[in-house]
Amino acid sequence: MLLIDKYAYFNRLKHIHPVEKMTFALFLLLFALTVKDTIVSLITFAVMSAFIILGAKIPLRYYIKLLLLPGFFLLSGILTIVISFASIKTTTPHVLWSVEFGYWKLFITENNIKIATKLILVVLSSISCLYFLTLTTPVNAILQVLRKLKVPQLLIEIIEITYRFIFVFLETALHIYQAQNSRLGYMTMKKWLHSLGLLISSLFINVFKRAKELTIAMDSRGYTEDIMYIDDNYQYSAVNWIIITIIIASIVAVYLLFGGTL
Amino acid sequence: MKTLNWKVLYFIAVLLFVPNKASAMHIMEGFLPIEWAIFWWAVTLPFLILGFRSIRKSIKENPETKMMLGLSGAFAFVLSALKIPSVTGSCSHPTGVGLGTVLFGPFAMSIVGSIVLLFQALLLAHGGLTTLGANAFSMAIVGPIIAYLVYKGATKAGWSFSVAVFLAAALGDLGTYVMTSVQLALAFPSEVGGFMASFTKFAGIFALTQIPLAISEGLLTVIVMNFLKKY
Amino acid sequence: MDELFFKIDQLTHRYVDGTTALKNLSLSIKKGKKIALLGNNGAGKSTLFQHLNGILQPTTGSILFKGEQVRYNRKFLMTLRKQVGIVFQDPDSQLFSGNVRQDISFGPMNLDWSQEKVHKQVEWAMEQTEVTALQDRPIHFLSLGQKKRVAIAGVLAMNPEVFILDEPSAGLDAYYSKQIMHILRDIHQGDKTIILSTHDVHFAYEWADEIIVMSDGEILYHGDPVTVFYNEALLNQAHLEKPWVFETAQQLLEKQLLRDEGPMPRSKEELFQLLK
Amino acid sequence: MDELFFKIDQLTHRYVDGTTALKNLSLSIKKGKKIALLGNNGAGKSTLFQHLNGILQPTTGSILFKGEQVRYNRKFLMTLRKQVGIVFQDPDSQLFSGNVRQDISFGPMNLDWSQEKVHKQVEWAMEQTEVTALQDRPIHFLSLGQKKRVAIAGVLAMNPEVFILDEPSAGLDAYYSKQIMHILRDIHQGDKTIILSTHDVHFAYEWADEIIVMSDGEILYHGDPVTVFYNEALLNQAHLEKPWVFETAQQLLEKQLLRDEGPMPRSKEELFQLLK
Repeated sequence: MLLIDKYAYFNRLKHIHPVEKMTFALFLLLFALTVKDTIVSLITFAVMSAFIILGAKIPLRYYIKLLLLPGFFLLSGILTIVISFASIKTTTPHVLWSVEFGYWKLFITENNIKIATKLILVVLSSISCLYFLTLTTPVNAILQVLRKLKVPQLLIEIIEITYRFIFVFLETALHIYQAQNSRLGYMTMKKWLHSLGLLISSLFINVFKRAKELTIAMDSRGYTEDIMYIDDNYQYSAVNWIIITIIIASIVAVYLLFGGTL
Repeated sequence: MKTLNWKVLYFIAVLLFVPNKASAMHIMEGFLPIEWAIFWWAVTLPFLILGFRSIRKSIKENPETKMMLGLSGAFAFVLSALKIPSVTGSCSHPTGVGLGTVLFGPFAMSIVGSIVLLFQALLLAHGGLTTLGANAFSMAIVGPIIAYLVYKGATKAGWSFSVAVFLAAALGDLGTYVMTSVQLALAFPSEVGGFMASFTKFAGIFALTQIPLAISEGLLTVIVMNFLKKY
Repeated sequence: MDELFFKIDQLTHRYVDGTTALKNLSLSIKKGKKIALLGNNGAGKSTLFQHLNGILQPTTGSILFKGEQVRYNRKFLMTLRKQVGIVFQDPDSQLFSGNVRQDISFGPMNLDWSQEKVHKQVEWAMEQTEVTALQDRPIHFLSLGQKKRVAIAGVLAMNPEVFILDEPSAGLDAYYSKQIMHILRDIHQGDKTIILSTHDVHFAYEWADEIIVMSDGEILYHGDPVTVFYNEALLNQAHLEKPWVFETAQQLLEKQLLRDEGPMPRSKEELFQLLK
Repeated sequence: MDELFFKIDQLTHRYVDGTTALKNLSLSIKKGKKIALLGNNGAGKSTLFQHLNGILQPTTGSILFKGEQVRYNRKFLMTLRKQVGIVFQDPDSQLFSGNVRQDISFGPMNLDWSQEKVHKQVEWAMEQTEVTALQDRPIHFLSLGQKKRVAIAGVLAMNPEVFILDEPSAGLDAYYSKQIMHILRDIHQGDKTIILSTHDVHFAYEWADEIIVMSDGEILYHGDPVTVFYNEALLNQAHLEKPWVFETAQQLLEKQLLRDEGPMPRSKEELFQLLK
């Protein structure tokens, strides 16, 4: 039901060790974000997209759809940064365009255009890193790594229970929604509020019921305090580490070559 | 005839954006400069630690709390993920978190809220990992605390249950959005007018979507709460 | 002459995640029939049902309702759903209101009827399904059998012409299953069309006018409820068992212990009467 | 000599909300038996099961396990739950881990076995239930039939001596039901005791060594799986039908169409072989 989740389990890179994928994606994400360099951003975006489409074999159409997903936020955010306003008396440097409304004027400066362009590139490279991680690495695998990193056990357990029941409730919610629809809910604004209120309420009652049933079921299997199970088996690969190192080193090298400083 | 077509087109365009309002409130991956991303993580962390301690304590008293918290997270996530063609997208926070706040208190909810945000980033591509600290601060900490205080205050003032719930949910939602605007304005101050000018811009743009949303979410929470009160 | 309610032509449904639930399916459903849909879990029965009610839209192919192409705008859906009611399999996801009466009135209230008419319809539906005594009970205090009846009442109260039921007797013991069957008989006598899916071949064999067998998104059989059970290859393919009345009759006929007159017996009573 | 596993004496269970689910119930369960628990929805079957695993505590009355009074401290419960496993009806409330293998390993890990033994047990349980191919699959990609098998594997891996299953085949089609029944047969051959609740009298009649009939918190019958179906009054009271093999055999015997030798036939095959 959640496509990102589905691809995370059924992609061509699923057997790669999660530590390798996480190191790769997170390092490049933080690097691109820190240096804010046009070339680094473009290379990162290209590399990640290549891994997503050619490596993991995620359909191109779906990847583009994902890239457009935060479009509304990006568009409104960028517009807000680009367009400034001030009282007409203030002098503003390097104005490219301006329009006056009585006491106020709207204007765009060269500097803001520069900031916005850079921001768009950095955002593009950052989300490609995030998508690489989420499209190739199942949540289970990420949690297994976090566990190794000594993130508190209790926190991971709550995250795990959340993850599992997202799908149970998603299905329940969908069924309720369909049942309401078939009985003509959601047809007008008022019915919409009413139907949705009922949906949320019965889902919420479900939370209590499931919590109770789950506790009983876990108790019956000898649950005491910590939730434990055997880890999934992933193999580290020397080849992968070499590839990761080469890519990271090349990007850092390109950055330094084109005048960046660390 | 031509104007009618425009109206229809406009209406469709608006409808298309509506389900995306949820993501409109989440600061996306890469949007915040790294120093601000770190800053908001640092601000959020103490709250998470406090929340974690309070959770650990209540689980000691009642082990079922662990399941309840996990399930509440799943519940809030699902509300935000349902592609019901309307404003549900974002009701997860006021409703889910608002409901949870009343049940577990605001500190425990900061953990659940952050978990929900994590999954929204991982499974829905709403928000991001580096911006998780900032998003958690506005949505899982500031929002719930405001909702909680307003609810307590309104009940103490003797206002009716429905009014208290409505105000708590609506103001919690508005508080969240004001906080997000503050975060963006701090990161991107205007050349002229600095932080205040930038804040006005961000707050102004988001107000278009967030104020009607806050009202409908307030109403929705009242319906849900009144229903739950009966059972 | 039989009036045609649904005419489905080359319907294919592909879910967003890429799985194909229905493949090029064509089907006609006539007014006033009792139709049983058989098929294993995952055969596509629920997906088909959701198409009949306009909840899902075809990926390709078309659906005609009373000769008119189904459109997915609010107005058409309103008309369609007024006439086609679905009772879903899991009553827990179908009953979402606080108590029994509220839940049953959800549909009628959405039909914009007068308060009076809503009230009358709800009362009538509760009587038909024998839940009047439970009307103030909160949903989560009901047993599964009661919930199923309330779910049926909620659709019955809207008085649709076509009744679709997904596994109406799943999880119920014999007593409650029988009760549901009585309700269905009463409904049908009011000149309604009933389509239900079931795992219970014995019931389908006894009850249905027509049987549809689905497997893997396709229709393997659509016809009378007896012929299909002679077709061993088809039964194997769809993982279907023979109804025991049918199988026993076959065995008895072979040994010439049964009077071989008229059609195959379709109920226990018919079978026992034919014993030599 | 039959070893006694459970001895329940005068067990009454009253829930906090005041409803009495079990009334003065006494029952003995012997080692190695296959026991089917029949009774309508709400008869108290699930409540009884939860007592056998120490999840609920008796309001009054006592439960002996292997001659020892059940105590509700951690140590005793651990010993009890090691030996008595429950598979609940709804697998969605039972499976909580990320993927199949992890979930199955949850129980064994709680038993403080060595890593090696846990691995071996999990592998074995997966093989028995034919879910090995699914082991890396997350729970939410499984069908109902697969989830049921994983739930059984999770209990099987703990290698308990008593297996309790609540409605193992509810909601499953004939194909998956049969698969579950095969698993149960394999489990039983490993010298286990199996207690299951079911609505399916036909299955209970064919499969069980003993049948227990519950109604309204009380035990109406506990004995062999044939005698009970001669008792019309009891069947009426508990809303039970006769298994069709039994009923048909009765009819055939009456008309002297069946060879009257040995015990009543208990399966379709046995019935057809006895035809004259």
